[in-house]
Amino acid sequence: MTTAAVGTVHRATALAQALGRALRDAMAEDPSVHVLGEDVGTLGGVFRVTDGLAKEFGEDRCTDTPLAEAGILGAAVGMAMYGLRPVVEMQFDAFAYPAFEQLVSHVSRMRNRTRGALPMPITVRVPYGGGIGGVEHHSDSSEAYYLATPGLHVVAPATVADAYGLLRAAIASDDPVIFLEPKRLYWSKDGWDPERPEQVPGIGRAVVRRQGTSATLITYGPSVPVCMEAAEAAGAEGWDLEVIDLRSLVPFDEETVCASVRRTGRAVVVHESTGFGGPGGEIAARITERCFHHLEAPVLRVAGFDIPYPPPMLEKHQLPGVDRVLDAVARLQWESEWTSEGGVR
Amino acid sequence: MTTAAVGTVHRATALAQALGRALRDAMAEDPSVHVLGEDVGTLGGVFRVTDGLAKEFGEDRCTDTPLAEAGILGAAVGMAMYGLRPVVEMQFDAFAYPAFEQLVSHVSRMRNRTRGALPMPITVRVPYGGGIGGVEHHSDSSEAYYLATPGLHVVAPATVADAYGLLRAAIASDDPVIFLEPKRLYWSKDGWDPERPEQVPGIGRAVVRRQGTSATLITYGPSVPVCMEAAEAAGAEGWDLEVIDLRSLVPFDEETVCASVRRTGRAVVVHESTGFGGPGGEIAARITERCFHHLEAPVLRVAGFDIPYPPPMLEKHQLPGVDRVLDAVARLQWESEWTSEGGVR
Amino acid sequence: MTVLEQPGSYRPAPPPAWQPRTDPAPLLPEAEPLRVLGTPAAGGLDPVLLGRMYGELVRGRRYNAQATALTRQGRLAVYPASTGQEACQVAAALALEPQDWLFPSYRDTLAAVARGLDPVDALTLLRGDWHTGYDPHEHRVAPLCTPLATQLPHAVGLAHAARLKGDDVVALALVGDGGTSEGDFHEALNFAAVWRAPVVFLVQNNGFAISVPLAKQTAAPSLAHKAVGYGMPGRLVDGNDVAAVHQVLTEAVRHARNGGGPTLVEAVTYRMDAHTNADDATRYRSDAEVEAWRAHDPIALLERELTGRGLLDEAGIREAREAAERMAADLRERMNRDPVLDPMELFTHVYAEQTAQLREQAAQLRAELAAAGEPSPACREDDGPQEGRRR
Amino acid sequence: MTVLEQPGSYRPAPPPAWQPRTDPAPLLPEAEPLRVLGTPAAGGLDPVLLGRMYGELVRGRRYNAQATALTRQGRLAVYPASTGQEACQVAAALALEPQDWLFPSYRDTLAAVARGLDPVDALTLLRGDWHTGYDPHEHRVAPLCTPLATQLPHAVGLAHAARLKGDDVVALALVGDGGTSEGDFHEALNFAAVWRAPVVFLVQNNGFAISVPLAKQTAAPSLAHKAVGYGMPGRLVDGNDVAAVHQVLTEAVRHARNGGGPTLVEAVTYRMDAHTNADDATRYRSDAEVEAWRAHDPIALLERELTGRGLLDEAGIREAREAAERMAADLRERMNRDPVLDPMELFTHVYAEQTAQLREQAAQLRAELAAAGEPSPACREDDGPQEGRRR
Ligand SMILES: Cc1ncc(C[n+]2csc(CCOP(=O)(O)OP(=O)(O)O)c2C)c(N)n1
Ligand SMILES: Cc1ncc(C[n+]2csc(CCOP(=O)(O)OP(=O)(O)O)c2C)c(N)n1
Ligand SMILES: [Mg+2]
Ligand SMILES: [Mg+2]
Repeated sequence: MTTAAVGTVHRATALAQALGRALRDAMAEDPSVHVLGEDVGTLGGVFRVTDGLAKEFGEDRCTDTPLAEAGILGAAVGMAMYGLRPVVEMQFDAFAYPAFEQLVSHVSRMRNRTRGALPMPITVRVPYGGGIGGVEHHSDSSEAYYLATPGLHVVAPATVADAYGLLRAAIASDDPVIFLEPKRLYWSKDGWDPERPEQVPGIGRAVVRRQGTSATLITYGPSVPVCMEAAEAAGAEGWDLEVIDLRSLVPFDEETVCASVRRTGRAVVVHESTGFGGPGGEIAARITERCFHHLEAPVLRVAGFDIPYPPPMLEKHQLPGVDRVLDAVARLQWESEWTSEGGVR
Repeated sequence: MTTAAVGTVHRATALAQALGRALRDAMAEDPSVHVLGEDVGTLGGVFRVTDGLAKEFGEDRCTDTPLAEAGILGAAVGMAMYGLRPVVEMQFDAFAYPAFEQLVSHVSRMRNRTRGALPMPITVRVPYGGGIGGVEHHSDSSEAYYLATPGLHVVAPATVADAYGLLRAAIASDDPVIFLEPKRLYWSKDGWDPERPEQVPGIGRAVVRRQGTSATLITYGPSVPVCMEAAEAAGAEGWDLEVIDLRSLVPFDEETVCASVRRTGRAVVVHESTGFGGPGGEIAARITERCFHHLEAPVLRVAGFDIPYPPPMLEKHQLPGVDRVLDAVARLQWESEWTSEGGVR
Repeated sequence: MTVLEQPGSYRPAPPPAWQPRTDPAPLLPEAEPLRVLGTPAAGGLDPVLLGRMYGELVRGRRYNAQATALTRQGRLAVYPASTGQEACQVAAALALEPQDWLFPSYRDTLAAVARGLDPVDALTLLRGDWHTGYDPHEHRVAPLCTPLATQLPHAVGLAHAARLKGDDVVALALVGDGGTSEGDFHEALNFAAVWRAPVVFLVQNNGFAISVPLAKQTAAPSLAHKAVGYGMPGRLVDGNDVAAVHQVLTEAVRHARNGGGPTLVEAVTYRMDAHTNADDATRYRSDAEVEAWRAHDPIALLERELTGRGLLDEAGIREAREAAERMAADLRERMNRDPVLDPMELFTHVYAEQTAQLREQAAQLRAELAAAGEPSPACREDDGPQEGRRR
Repeated sequence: MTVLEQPGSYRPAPPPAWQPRTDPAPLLPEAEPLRVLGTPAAGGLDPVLLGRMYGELVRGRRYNAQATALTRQGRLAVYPASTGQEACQVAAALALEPQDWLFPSYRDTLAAVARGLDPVDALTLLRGDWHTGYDPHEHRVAPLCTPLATQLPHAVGLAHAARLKGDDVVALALVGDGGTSEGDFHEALNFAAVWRAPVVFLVQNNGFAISVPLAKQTAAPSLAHKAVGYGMPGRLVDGNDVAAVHQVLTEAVRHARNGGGPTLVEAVTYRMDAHTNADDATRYRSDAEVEAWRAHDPIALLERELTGRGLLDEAGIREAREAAERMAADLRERMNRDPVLDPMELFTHVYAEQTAQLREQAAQLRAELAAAGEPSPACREDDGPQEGRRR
């Protein structure tokens, strides 16, 4: 294959395809990797992520299951007990809820319960988030539920390279990983080359996507491009924003985040999930605990409103966009305004 | 009945009994109130909260259901659609998980979905938390899951009076209420008089359980007595702590909390639930957003470790006790220590 | 006697005294799907009812086609057609009395329309407008339910509640073959049977759950055989024979109304279109299979019966088609108008009483909209609960 | 041929060509619970096996009594006795080959012990010590499972995985009558049947789920009738007849081993003790009922058979009882020693690799313990994954 041809191919690799490639490569390397879920076989998944796997590896390796999410995840637990590495696809975020008991009471705890005897190397792929015009139940950002469950890793890629690299890492992990796939970025492309996949550090490492000095935007998944765009726009207003893509929420890369905030003194956490009880609270609280005396302003949050996910025709009002991010940045007390507030200091 | 007799009775009313009384009074007043769950009828519930209800109101009003939590809550949704007010008992915290999809995808959203046409006046009683020597799955603090679900109210009483008053309010509410019953306080008594129940303000109002000036402890449910004890002990060390019992997590009484913290300048959030992604993050972040310039120190959190709930013989290490609360208070930067940290200020 | 006291209420007894709770034999379904059309049994049918069913089938087929066309014009976000399944949809609607309740799944728009819902309102969810575009109480139609099988326990609860109140109400709940694999299916059927709730479960077995064929969904002799495990009768019916489905459902509804408890009905049918407009059915099934089913088309089956018996002629067929065209034209016309949604309504129905937190967030959005020059159409200061915009 | 390709794999066909996936008749359970003891069939049984079962039953009964006594002495947090159900427990353990897996529910300590687990290790959970006190791989016994029916899909997944790997492994999963109402029961049985997984489900129908009698749990003719709805055979057996339970399970295990797929077995039995030591059974059942079942005691049934056939005499009975007493004394003795738990182990097994966050929290606890003068017994600086303390 000529370099030119590779170039043509790799510029065309969408995030969803990179995920498929990661599954394929993992299955080829390790016969214990099994994919299971609704429509993952013959159809290749409703987002075509598993396209071709059943053909290449057979239906026993990539299996269309009966329509029952608790059954799927529960069976995956048993398969993991027997030494397999199941990769489960949940068709949409909200359709992972039926499996919640299996997830919380077993997947997340089996290793601990058995003092290491029964690890759970299960990857649960969850297409998540909104912005695709999906009708009710197809646009939930459910990460708060997973964050609050010890024993799970929670990962959310934002680039094609991370999609590939983190999914490989998730499948290779001996622990259960909730792998949140930002639906709205499924068809995004960013020049990733499947023949020479760039090295992505393992789960638990954030990355500074843009360096800046004025303030830090902390985000993940589908909000990463939004923050990058906001950072570009902020330049015009004189702000030089740093953007951190967390990549994994658990483990949380406190080091990278705190190092940045200690430098910039200001931070905004951005995510699509509802604000109240969402990841932003944890992140903001943690930063404040660790970097309090470096903060020029409270850590602010830009998140979805605290409402059920809206119908498609109204979803644009729910999604944190560039304007809301910039509004929050503007509220980071750049002037002496706070001194006039009559506060204690 | 003589006053003395009443006295005898009311001193003997445990929190679990007050809950039973609330159910009874609500059922007597309103024929649309129906209790359903596993073992709630003949047995009166494993904690005896529903004792006597089936006898007094019949099995159609207090119903032993088949053993299936999604079915129970799902049936409650249909009953609510037809105008009843179901009160559902989940036998233990972890046994509410099978009903998670019904809760998130229906109970919390049906009113919104139907633009008000189908309200869900459902109360879900969840005995929750640890400290009772319960084997695995019997001691979860699952409030983080409920907090992050818009459309639910989340309530957790800490006193006998609140148990009664808030359960009445929950049943009377036209919205779904997750009613978290602190198992470990079921048998606690505090002189409440069932014949003259004190007025408890509706859901959404915190209460200052102890006034103080040095710092504010913010807590709810089973951690309230711990904080009260810590506040007493703190006196000896020269700290005059204010203790706020949130009573409901949703709606969150920001006004009471922020008013206190603005006064004291220091705050510790205390709960039993795991820390990461738990309620404490939201509360600390929110306080910081709103009271930043009144804070002398970062809002700290005392919570369960980020681990699956431990076996009974180790649970004392998980539960936030008086010492941990006092340790946190001690870290609220009373001295000039933080200035030596080399921070920006 | 309370609802829960059942005759012969079981007490555990040692095996020598053991007895089955009920005789299983009468619970087993027919050996093959019941057919009425083209059999002598069709002779006894009410010609007026047959005529009505015919009109509804033709209208329903046209509705499916028009709605699918609207997806191509961007007027619907998605449409899961029930083409080929119209007999089930129509029979379900017609088997109920006005006071009864219908619990549709996301594919059952047509059943809702046949029950009386405005054809446009029924599409509200699918056009991307508000989640439920009608008042469920108006026609006793629950919201179209997307999480599979979760509507079934709702139907049981509602039917149970009505019975406890002494009301004469039956609930009919629809679910697909795929949906029968969900735990909620199991729990709902069990509750219904234990409570003897007046509810009827209609499984439209259309052969597929998206791409997954029935063989990967179940190994049961038939889905109707699941009934015996709950102690309720199972019925198996040709889902393309509108008279047969109507007969079986009417019997089941009557049985429920008379206190006989629930019934599980499996209607064997076929989804002629793809899963939704977004699906590519050629990935998982052959044209030959589809064509085999086309020969068993529900409209053709009824047409054959009616024309054969002189109850329908060319004029009648034309009339039905014209009525369907009028419906389609009206649908097209009204669906081409942009609905006006009020963004502020996002905060209105989350709780009965708006929380301080939501008030604050509503104020934020209101300010954003004002700054962007698009103030809320019904901008009210309090954004408290208010009447739906179209009511 | 892949596991998923089943003979006669179903393709949807229009009703004229419709056929049941399988013949339902052979899937239906026996008309009444199968009995072997006291019937001519008992004549063919292996005396050695019967003797072994007798010893296990007597030991099991004693184990239940001793464990219950230990709750009163505060040595166990809780004990859900299987008194009266020993025949099911013992037969379940003895029906399996060494390479097979047992999936017990929280009530099935005894089955785990009969399968070879150390009697003390089997009680680890219930004494308030670590959640699982044994290595599940050692005796192929999954952790005692508390959330009802959730272990069933695990058994299916494990059996399926073993089959995919070409291993000769059958999984036997235990569940109660109450547990059959959970969605996970349904999903597990369905997966097992569709996958033809080598798994056997044993429902111990002991009449109650805590206080809730079977009549409020199901309206089915029997729980075994649920099998037909999944396309697997259902078997109904007298759960107090150890020979009958053993026979049915052995047949089902063999059927699974030979690629015949899963079986659902309902064993009709009775819980003689309260739900747990903390329960008050007089609230929901009569002494008369308990006494009726005492007349059908599993040990007495076997004893009668053995003595009647001259296979057991007074000496044999005494010997069995003495062996049981020795086991009980040993159990008492060892359970009276305080287990030594390392608080630092709380952080060891949450993840394969300890997170920075947990390292920090572990350091906090270590400091607290040191300050309180109770340093961790195995205080290691890193608290990384380490061998369990007793291994
Ligand atoms: C709980 C849940 N899981 C997954 C989905 C995604 N999904 C939508 S339709 C469908 C297939 C449904 O098949 P079936 O029940 O046979 O109904 P049909 O589409 O054939 O009408 C799936 C998997 C869902 N809506 N809900
Ligand atoms: C999912 C779940 N819900 C509730 C419980 C609480 N619970 C423990 S045992 C029990 C009754 C179980 O009855 P059954 O399945 O018949 O088993 P048995 O106790 O008779 O052995 C209940 C409700 C649980 N353990 N798990
Ligand atoms: Mg289908
Ligand atoms: Mg039982």
